[in-house]
Amino acid sequence: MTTEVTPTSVAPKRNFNFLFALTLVGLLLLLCIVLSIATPSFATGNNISNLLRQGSMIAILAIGQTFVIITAGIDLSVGAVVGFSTVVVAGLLQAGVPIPIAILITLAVGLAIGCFHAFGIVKMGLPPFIITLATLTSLRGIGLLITNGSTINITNEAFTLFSRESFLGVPNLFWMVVIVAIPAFVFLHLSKWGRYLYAVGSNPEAARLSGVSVPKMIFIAYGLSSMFAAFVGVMLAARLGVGNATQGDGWELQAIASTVIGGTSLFGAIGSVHGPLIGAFILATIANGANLLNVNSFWQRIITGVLIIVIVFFDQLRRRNR
Amino acid sequence: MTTEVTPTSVAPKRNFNFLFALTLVGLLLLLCIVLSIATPSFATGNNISNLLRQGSMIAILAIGQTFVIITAGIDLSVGAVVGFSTVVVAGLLQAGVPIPIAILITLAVGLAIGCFHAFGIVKMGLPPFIITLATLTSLRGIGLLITNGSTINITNEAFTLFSRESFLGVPNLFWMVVIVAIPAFVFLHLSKWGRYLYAVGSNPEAARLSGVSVPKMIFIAYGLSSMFAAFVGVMLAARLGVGNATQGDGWELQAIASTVIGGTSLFGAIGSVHGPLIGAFILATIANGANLLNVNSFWQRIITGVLIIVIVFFDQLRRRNR
Amino acid sequence: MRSGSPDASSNADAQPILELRELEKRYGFIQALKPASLAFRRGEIHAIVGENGAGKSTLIKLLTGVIRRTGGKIVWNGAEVELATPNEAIAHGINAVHQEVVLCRHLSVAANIFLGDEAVKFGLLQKREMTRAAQKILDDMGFNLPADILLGDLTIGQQQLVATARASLRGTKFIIFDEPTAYLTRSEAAQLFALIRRLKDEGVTIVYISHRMEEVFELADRVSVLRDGTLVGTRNISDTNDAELVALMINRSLEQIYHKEAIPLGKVLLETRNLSGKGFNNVSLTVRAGEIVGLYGLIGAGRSEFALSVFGRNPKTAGDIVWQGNVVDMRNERTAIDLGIALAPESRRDQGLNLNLPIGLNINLPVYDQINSGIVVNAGEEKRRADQQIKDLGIKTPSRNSLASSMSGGNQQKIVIGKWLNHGAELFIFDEPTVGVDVGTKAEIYRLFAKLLKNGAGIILISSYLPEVYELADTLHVFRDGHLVGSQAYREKTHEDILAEAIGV
Amino acid sequence: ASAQDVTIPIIVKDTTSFYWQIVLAGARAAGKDLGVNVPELGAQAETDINGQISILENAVAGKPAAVVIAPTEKSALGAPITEAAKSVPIIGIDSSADSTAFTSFLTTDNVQGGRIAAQGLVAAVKAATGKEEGEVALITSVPNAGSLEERKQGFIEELAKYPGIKLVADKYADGQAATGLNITTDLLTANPNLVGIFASNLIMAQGAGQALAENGVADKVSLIGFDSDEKLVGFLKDGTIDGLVVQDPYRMGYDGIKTALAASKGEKVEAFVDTGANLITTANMEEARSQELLNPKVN
Ligand SMILES: Nc1ncnc2c1ncn2[C@@H]1O[C@H](COP(=O)(O)OP(=O)(O)OP(=O)(O)O)[C@@H](O)[C@H]1O
Ligand SMILES: Nc1ncnc2c1ncn2[C@@H]1O[C@H](COP(=O)(O)OP(=O)(O)OP(=O)(O)O)[C@@H](O)[C@H]1O
Ligand SMILES: [Mg+2]
Ligand SMILES: [Mg+2]
Repeated sequence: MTTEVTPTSVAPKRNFNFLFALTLVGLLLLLCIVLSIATPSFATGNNISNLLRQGSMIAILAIGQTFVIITAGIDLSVGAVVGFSTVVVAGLLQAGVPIPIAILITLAVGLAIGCFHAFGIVKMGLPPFIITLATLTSLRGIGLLITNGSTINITNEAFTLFSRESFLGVPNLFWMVVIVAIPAFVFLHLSKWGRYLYAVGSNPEAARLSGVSVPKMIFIAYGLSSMFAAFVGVMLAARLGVGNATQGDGWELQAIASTVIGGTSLFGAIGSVHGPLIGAFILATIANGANLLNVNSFWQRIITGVLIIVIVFFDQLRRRNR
Repeated sequence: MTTEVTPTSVAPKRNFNFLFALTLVGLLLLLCIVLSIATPSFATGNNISNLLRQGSMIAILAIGQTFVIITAGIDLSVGAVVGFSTVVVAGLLQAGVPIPIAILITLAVGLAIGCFHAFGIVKMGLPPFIITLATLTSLRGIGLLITNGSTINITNEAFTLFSRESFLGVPNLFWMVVIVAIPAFVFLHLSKWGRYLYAVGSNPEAARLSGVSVPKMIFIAYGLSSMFAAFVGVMLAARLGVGNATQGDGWELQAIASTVIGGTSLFGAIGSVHGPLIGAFILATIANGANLLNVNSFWQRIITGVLIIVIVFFDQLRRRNR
Repeated sequence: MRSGSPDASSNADAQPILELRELEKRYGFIQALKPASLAFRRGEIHAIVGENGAGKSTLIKLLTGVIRRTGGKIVWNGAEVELATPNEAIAHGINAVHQEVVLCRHLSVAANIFLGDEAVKFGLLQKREMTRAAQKILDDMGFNLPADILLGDLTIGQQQLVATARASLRGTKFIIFDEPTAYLTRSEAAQLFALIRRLKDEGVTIVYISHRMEEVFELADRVSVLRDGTLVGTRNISDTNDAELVALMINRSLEQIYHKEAIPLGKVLLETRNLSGKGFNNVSLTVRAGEIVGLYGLIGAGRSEFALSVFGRNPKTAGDIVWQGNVVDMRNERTAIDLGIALAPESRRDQGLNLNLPIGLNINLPVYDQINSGIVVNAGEEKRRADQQIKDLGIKTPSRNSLASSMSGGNQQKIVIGKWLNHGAELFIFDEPTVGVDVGTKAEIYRLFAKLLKNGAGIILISSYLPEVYELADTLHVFRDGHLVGSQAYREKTHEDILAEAIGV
Repeated sequence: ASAQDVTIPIIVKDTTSFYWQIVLAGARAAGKDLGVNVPELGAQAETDINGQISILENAVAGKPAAVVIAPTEKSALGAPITEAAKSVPIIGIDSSADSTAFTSFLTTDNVQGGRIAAQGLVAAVKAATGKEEGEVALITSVPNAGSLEERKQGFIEELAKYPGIKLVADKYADGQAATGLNITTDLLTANPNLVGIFASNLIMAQGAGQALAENGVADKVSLIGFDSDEKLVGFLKDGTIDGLVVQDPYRMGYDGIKTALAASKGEKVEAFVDTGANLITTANMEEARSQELLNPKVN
C-alpha cells in the first residue's frame, strides 16, 4: 500500500468559501450596476455615502449574530438591546457623563446582557431562543420604564455630529463597520477562538473532549453579540440624536436574515464575517434602490421578498455546483 | 446471552412526556390559582371566556408551527399569513361569496402558501428561515396592495357574530382550538405521518433510507402550518370584523415561543400537540392577569420576560431530573 | 471473579501505570459498570472484550474524563486522580479513539487533529503549518488521507483514522482504542496494528477493545472480559484461547460463528448491467434467491455507493438495473422498497438511525405503511414488532421506548438490522451489518441470514471484514477504485489472493 | 360606594408612544384630582387591533364604573364597544368607532390635522422659496394605522387645492426612526427639487428632521411634523422643522376621565367635544398656549 497522499477529487472547502463570498459580492455588484443604469442618482457619491450609512448598523449586528449562530444558537434580543442602549447612552450623556465614559458604560451594559444570556443557556439550561426572547421582551419594558415611553433628547452636539461626518470621504458610521469587522475577522477566521466557535457549533461533545471550554465559548459568542448591539445602539443614538427604547424593533430579524443570506447555517458551524456584511449591504441596497426608484412602499415589500429568494437561490445553486 | 427483555425501572419516555406536559399544566394551574387569589375578577366565568378567546389564535398557530419545528424547520410567515387571510376572507365576503366557500378558498390560499414554502425548501434548496421570511415580507406587501393600505369592512353579521358567541358556555373561538387540536393530535401522535415527521426531523437521511418521502413530509408540515394560519386569519377576521393586511404582526414569534415553552426543540424531532397549546395559554394568562392586576404595561413586559424564563427553567429542571 | 495470580510476566513488580479500584458507573437505574478493579501495566497492550452493552465503552469514557464515575477510585502512577474532565486526562497523557467518531465534521482534517492544541503565533493560527504537520503525521502513520479536506467529506472509516492520528498525538502515555477496526479493511487494520506496536515500543500503554478475537490474539499481551457490567476475568494472552474468552463473555460456549447452510440457488433476483454512478463504474453482477453475494474492497472502493444506487438513493449514470427480469427505473428508495429491496446502510449514525427517537419507532419506521388500523397506527402491532426484534437480536435495552442514542454501539447496529428484518424483503443489502456487534450476536445474525435465504431471499453482503464475507458469501466480488476486479465462487481463493486483488498489487 | 372604589380604566392605542403617554398623564391627573382609580391600559402597537379588543374585554370583566377608550380601528372596535356598552358607559377619545353606544366623545379630527399640516407646509414652502409650488413628499410611520391614514387623507385632500404643489412620494416606513431617516435621505437623493416633507407622526418627524440635518438641507426643504416632544421642539427652535401639528392629548386624557366619572354617576354629559389640532411654527412657538401644548406636564 502506498503511503503517499493521492489527491482526491473533493474540492477543499477553504477555496470554496472564498468563491462563495465572491458570488455574493457578484450579486451585490450586479444589483448596483442595475440600479446605476435604472436611476442616475444611485451612483452618486452622496448616495453611496447614504447607502453605507444605512447598511452599517445591521451589518454590525449581523456580525455579532454570526458568532452566536455559528455556535448553533440564536440571539433574538439584539434589536431590543439596540433600543435599550440608545436610552442608556442618551441618559448618561444628558446626565453630563463624558462621551467616552458613556460609551464604555453602554458597551459594558451590552456585555452584561450577553453574559446573562450565556448564563441562562449554560447554567440554567434554557434554549437560546427562549432566553433571548425573554430579554427582548423585558428590555423593552425596562427601557420604556426609564424613559416613561418618551424619547431622551441628546443635546451633546459633538456626539450627534459624529454620525454625520466623514473621514477620507467615507462616512464615520461605515468606519465603525470597518473597526468592528477587522477584529471580528481576525477573531473568527484567524484566531483559535474562532476555530473553537466552529467546533462548539459543529459538535460540542467533540469540542469538550478536545479540552475546549464550551461554556466559555458560549459566553464569548453571546457577550460579543450583545456588545455589538450596544455599540450599534450608540451609533443609532448618535444618528438619531435621541434615546428611545422602541427603536431597533425587528432589527433582530434583519440581522439574522443578513447572516443567513451571507451563507451562515442556522444549524451552526458554517458562517463567516464577510458573508453577513455583504448580506446586510444587499438588503440595504435593495431598500435604497426601491426608494430611489420611488417604488410604491407596498411593492417595495413584495420585491424585497422576491429578491431575497432569488439571491439566496442563486447562492445555493452556486454552492451545490461548487 | 439472554434474549429476553429485562424490565428496568427507568421510566419509559412516553410516560415521561406525559409527566412533562403535566408540569406545564401544573405551572398553568399555579398561575391561575395565584391570579384567582390576587384578583377577584380572574376566576369569573366572563373572564375565563375572555382568556379562552384570547389564547385560542396563538394556540392554533403554535400547533401548526410545531409540525414545522419538528421537521427541524421554522415558519416565520404565520403572522403575515394571518393578516393576508383576513384580507382574503373579507374581500370574498364583501364580494358576496357565501361564508363556507369564502372560508374554504381562504384555507386553500393558506395551503398554497405553505406548499410554496415547501417547494422553496425542497426544490430550490432554500433555508426555511429565508423562504418564510421572504413570504412574510412579500405577503404583507400583497395584502396592503390589495386593500390599498386600508381596511376591508366585513358587513356579514353572521360571520362576525360567530366569534362572539359561545356554545355550551365555551366561546366558539375556543371550540375552534378543539376542532383543530384533536385531528392534529391524532395526526402527530397516533398516525404514521406523525412518526414520519419526527423521523424527518431527527435524521432525514435515515428517514429517506427507510422509505419515508422527506419532501412529502416537508410539504405536509408547511402546508398545515400555513393552512392553520389561514384558519386563524378567518377567526381573526370574524373577531375584528375587518380584513387588514398588517394584522398578526409578530404573532410568529409568539407562536414559536408558545411552541418552545411547550417543550418543542428548535433542532427538531421533539414536540407534541398539547405542549404548545398549554404554552400559548400560559402566555395568554400572563397577559390577562397583568391586565386584570392593572400592571403598568411596561412592567407587564418585564414580568412577561421574567415569567417565560422562570417557567421554562422549571421545566428544564423537571426534565433533567425526570 | 478476579484474575488470580499477580502474574508471570517479567515486570510484575513494576508499579501499574493505571489502576481501577471498585470503579463504577450508573446511568439512573442502569448500572453500566459494576465495581471493577483492574491494573494496567506500563507498556502492555491490554485487550478488553465483552458482549454489546457489557460496559466496555463506559469504562473507556470513565478513564478519559468524558463521563464521571459514580463510585470507586482511579490511581494513575501511584497517585489517586479525579479524571473529571477530558482536559485532565489529556494532561496526564491519556487519550482514546472512541467507538463513535467524536470530531467536528465542519472542520478540516488538520483542524480536527490539532483541535484544542493549535499552533499559534502572535495570536494568529498557523494554519499552513498545522496542515503540513497534520499531513506529515498522517503520512507517517501510513494513512492515505489529505489533511486539508473537510472531515465531513470522509467516510466513517477514514474519520476513524483521523481520530486515531489525533489520539496518538495526545495519548503520550496511555491510549485506548474502542473498536478501531470496525470500519477498516484488512490493509488499513494492518497499518493500525503497526502503529499500535510502534506506540507500544515507545512505552505507551494501550487498551484495545474489539469484537474480533483474532485481533485480540494478534495484538494483546493480556485480555480482560466484561459481562453485563461486571469484570469477569483477566488472562495472559498466552494462557487462554478463543473458546475460553467467548465462554467468559457470553457465559456459554459457541460452537460455530459462521453459520452456513447449503441452500439451493433460485431465480435471479437482481442483475446489474454495466452499472455506473458516483464512485463506481461498470459493475455487472447478479444476485439469486438463496444466495449471499459478498462485496469486498478497501475503504472508498465504491461498494457503498454501488449499494446506494441499487437502492435508488443515488442516481446511476449509466447501465441498467434489472429486477427479476425487468429493467427498472430505480427512481428513489420507495421504488426499491416497493420492489422488495431492503438496505441496511453502513453508517448507523448518519444513515441508519434516528438517534433521538425511541428504539421502537426506529425499528418500525419502514413498516408503518403496513401496520395501520384505519388512520391511526396499530399500537399493539407496533409494540409487538418492536419487541420481536429486540428479542430476536438480543438488543439490550430497558424498553422499546428508550432512545436509540442511549444504546451501546453494537446495540445500535442491531436496531439498524432489526429494522429491515422487521420489514422483510426479497433482496437484502447489508452494508457492514456486524460492525461493532459481539460474537454471540454475530452468530445470531448469520443464522438469521440463513433463515432469510431459506425463505427465498437474496443477500448482498458488503463487509470490510474479510473472514465474514469469505466464510459466508456464495459469490465474492472484489471492488477496487470503483471497479469490479475479481469475482469468485465460494472459497475458490485464499484470503491473501483476495486481499491482493483489493489492493491491486 | 366611596369615590376611591370607583375604577375607570383608560385604554389607549399604543402605550409605547409618547403621545399616548401624555394622554395617560392627563388621565392620571384627573384620577388624582377626582379620587378615581385609573388603570392605564393599551396595546403595544397602534396596529394591534386584536390586542386592544382583548384589553377591552379584560377591562370590562373587572366591572369598572366606566371605560375610556381610544379605538385603534373604526370598524373593528365597533362591535366590541357596543358589546361592552351593554354593561358600562363608554367614553371615546381621540378617534371614533362604528358604534352608537358611546356616551360621550372627545376627539381631535385627524383629517383636519392633516389639512392643517398641508396648509402649514405650503406656507413654509412659500416662506422659503417665495412661491406656492414645488415637489413635496409624505412619510407615514406604518400602514393601516387609523389616525395616520386620516392624517394622510386630510393632507392629500388639502394639497389638491394648491395646483403648484406636487406630491411626488408617498412612503410608508416600519415605525422606526432610522427607517424614516433613510427614506428621507433617499427622497432627497432621488428628488433634488424636493421643497417639503410632511412626516405624520412623532417618530417619523424625528427621523426626517435628523435626515435634513444630516444632509444639511434644512433651509432648502421645509418639514412639518405631527405631535411634539423635546427633540422636535429643539428642531422647531433651530428651524429644521418648520411647523408641528399638535393636539391636546393631555386634555383628552383628563377630560375623558372627568366625563366618564360624570357619566357613571348618571349625570348628563356632552355627546361630542373637539379638542382641536393646532399648527405651531417657529414664529408662534413662544406663545403661552403653544408652550402649554408643547410642554405638557407628564408626571
Ligand atoms: N447515556 C446513557 N444513558 C443510559 N444508559 C446508557 C448510556 N450510555 C450507555 N448506557 C448503557 O450502559 C450499558 C453499557 O454500555 P457501553 O456503551 O459501555 O457498552 P459496550 O460494552 O461498549 O457495548 P458495545 O460493544 O455495543 O459498544 C448499556 O446497557 C447501555 O445501554
Ligand atoms: N460525500 C462524498 N463526497 C465526495 N466523494 C465521496 C463522498 N463519499 C464517498 N466519496 C467517494 O466515493 C468513493 C466510494 O465510496 P464508498 O463509500 O462507496 O466506498 P466503500 O467501498 O463502501 O468503502 P467504505 O468501506 O469506506 O464504505 C470513494 O472514492 C469516496 O472517497
Ligand atoms: Mg461500546
Ligand atoms: Mg462502505
